[in-house]
Amino acid sequence: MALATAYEVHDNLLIIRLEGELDHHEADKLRKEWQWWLKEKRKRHVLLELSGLDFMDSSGLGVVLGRYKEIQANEGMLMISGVSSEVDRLFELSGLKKLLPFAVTEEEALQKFGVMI
Amino acid sequence: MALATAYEVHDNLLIIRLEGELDHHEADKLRKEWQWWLKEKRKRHVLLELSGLDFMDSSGLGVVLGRYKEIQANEGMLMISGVSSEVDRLFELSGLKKLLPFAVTEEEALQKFGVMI
Amino acid sequence: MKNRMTLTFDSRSENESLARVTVSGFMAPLDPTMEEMMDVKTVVSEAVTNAIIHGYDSEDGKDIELHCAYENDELVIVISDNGSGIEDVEMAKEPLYTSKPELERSGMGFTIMENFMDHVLVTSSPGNGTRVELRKKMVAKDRVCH
Amino acid sequence: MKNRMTLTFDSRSENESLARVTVSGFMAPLDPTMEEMMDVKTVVSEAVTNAIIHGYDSEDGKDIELHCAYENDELVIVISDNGSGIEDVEMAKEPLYTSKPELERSGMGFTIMENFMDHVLVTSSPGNGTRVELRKKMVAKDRVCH
Ligand SMILES: Nc1ncnc2c1ncn2[C@@H]1O[C@H](COP(=O)(O)OP(=O)(O)O)[C@@H](O)[C@H]1O
Ligand SMILES: Nc1ncnc2c1ncn2[C@@H]1O[C@H](COP(=O)(O)OP(=O)(O)O)[C@@H](O)[C@H]1O
Repeated sequence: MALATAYEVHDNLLIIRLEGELDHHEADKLRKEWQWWLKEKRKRHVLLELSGLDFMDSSGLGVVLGRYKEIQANEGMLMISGVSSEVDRLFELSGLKKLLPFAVTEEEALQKFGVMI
Repeated sequence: MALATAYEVHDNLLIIRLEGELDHHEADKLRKEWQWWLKEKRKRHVLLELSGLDFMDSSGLGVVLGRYKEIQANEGMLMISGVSSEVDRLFELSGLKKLLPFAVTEEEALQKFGVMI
Repeated sequence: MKNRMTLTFDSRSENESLARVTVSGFMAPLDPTMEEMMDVKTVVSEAVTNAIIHGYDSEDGKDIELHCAYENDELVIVISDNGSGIEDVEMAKEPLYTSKPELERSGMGFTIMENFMDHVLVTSSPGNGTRVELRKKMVAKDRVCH
Repeated sequence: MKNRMTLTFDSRSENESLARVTVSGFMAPLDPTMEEMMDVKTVVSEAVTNAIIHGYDSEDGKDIELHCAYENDELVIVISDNGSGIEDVEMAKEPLYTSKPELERSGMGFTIMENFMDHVLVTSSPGNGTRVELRKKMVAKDRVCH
């Protein structure tokens, strides 16, 4: 199963929804698209919505960490929502759990963004 | 994915519903169960409901043909419903399409049974 | 587009579904139609079942090999065993012919392979195992009407 | 319950999902929990990705081998390549260590393997390829409380 990506914008906020499997094979495409939205479209904040993600491995962690640094450098915020228990363990192990804000649902994330940005 | 089997009786009629994949590995179990219902429970007619079947190969044809002969010998009737286009091609190729009555849905099959038996 | 794989597995009936799942995973990048996917799963199931039942007489612990490759839109699949082999391949291919009616075999395996694939090549002789080569050109979805 | 298989495939990133699908199909008869299934898919994905990226420097056309076996409730998986090998396995296993930060590797592959499996044995030396052996006891569902 491949990775399906959907991008939606609200002012300064980019919402990225992932469905399917995020591995090394799919990571390149995601990185390029994501960078294009950040740079060309000048979106500062990002909500990464993962409730449709069925699989992720450390290649996914690499993409998220890479974008986190870029967003940070641009004084933006990266939030993640809809994380399954399996994917949560990966964020936990990698330490990303402490670096980033997480929300259970997309609604909760948007509320938090409303308050924070 | 394995095969799930469900058996339901109406007087003389046995309804068998299959879900999942019917291959050589699963065929033995199905044959034994089916024979038990025919012999021990003395069911004469059978409706084989296949709308939940995702895969079948020639091992499935073998089981159906084997039971068809037993049911025939006992003056019963075997009808098949809910056949996907893929499974239909197998019945066609094997000639079973000409030997047996088929129905599109279980309802249609039960109506036909009501008239015929 | 080019890829290849070989799966070697034990002659157990559990591995019939393993072979199907593996070939589905392998051909996924070709973006096959549902029908192409089912056709290929079916013929792989037939040839692997034959290796188990006929080649090895349902004995486990023996090797079966499933080799798959594609180059552009042509898929090649080779299923081989080191089992008993076939004396008369032409007779074996006859629709409804089976050497094991007592196991309720339908004798339709080779007929299905020949109907679902573009080419079927069976190489076998008694004592030397059996090799079934299956080929199919995938209909590229955006080139259906040339 | 006993079974074994070996999948040999080309060092292409498409085959990362092939390896996951194949191992899922292979372990299905063990009736694993969802978590066990995901753990195993994840570690296989890590080791296969490493063989492609690090072992073969993302060059395709090279062989990767995925061997799986189980006996009763113990699953053994061995992923091997004939690539560059690892000079210092202990350092490679350190969380967050990666030799390819330019590819946005997270350096978490070995850490994930060690966390998700019961045993991880890495055998490697420069020029001799890498062999990663992973073992996990499946929790039999009806024996959870002994
Ligand atoms: N791998 C094999 N090894 C030995 N004999 C085989 C093999 N495959 C097929 N055969 C022979 O060819 C016959 C026809 O095969 P097939 O058309 O698949 O029908 P079936 O499996 O239902 O018997 C078998 O009955 C068997 O005698
Ligand atoms: N199959 C392999 N061949 C060569 N080197 C490897 C292999 N697997 C791992 N390594 C080395 O071990 C390091 C750590 O691996 P890992 O923990 O999976 O992190 P990452 O893949 O993110 O770099 C890699 O950066 C690489 O230097």
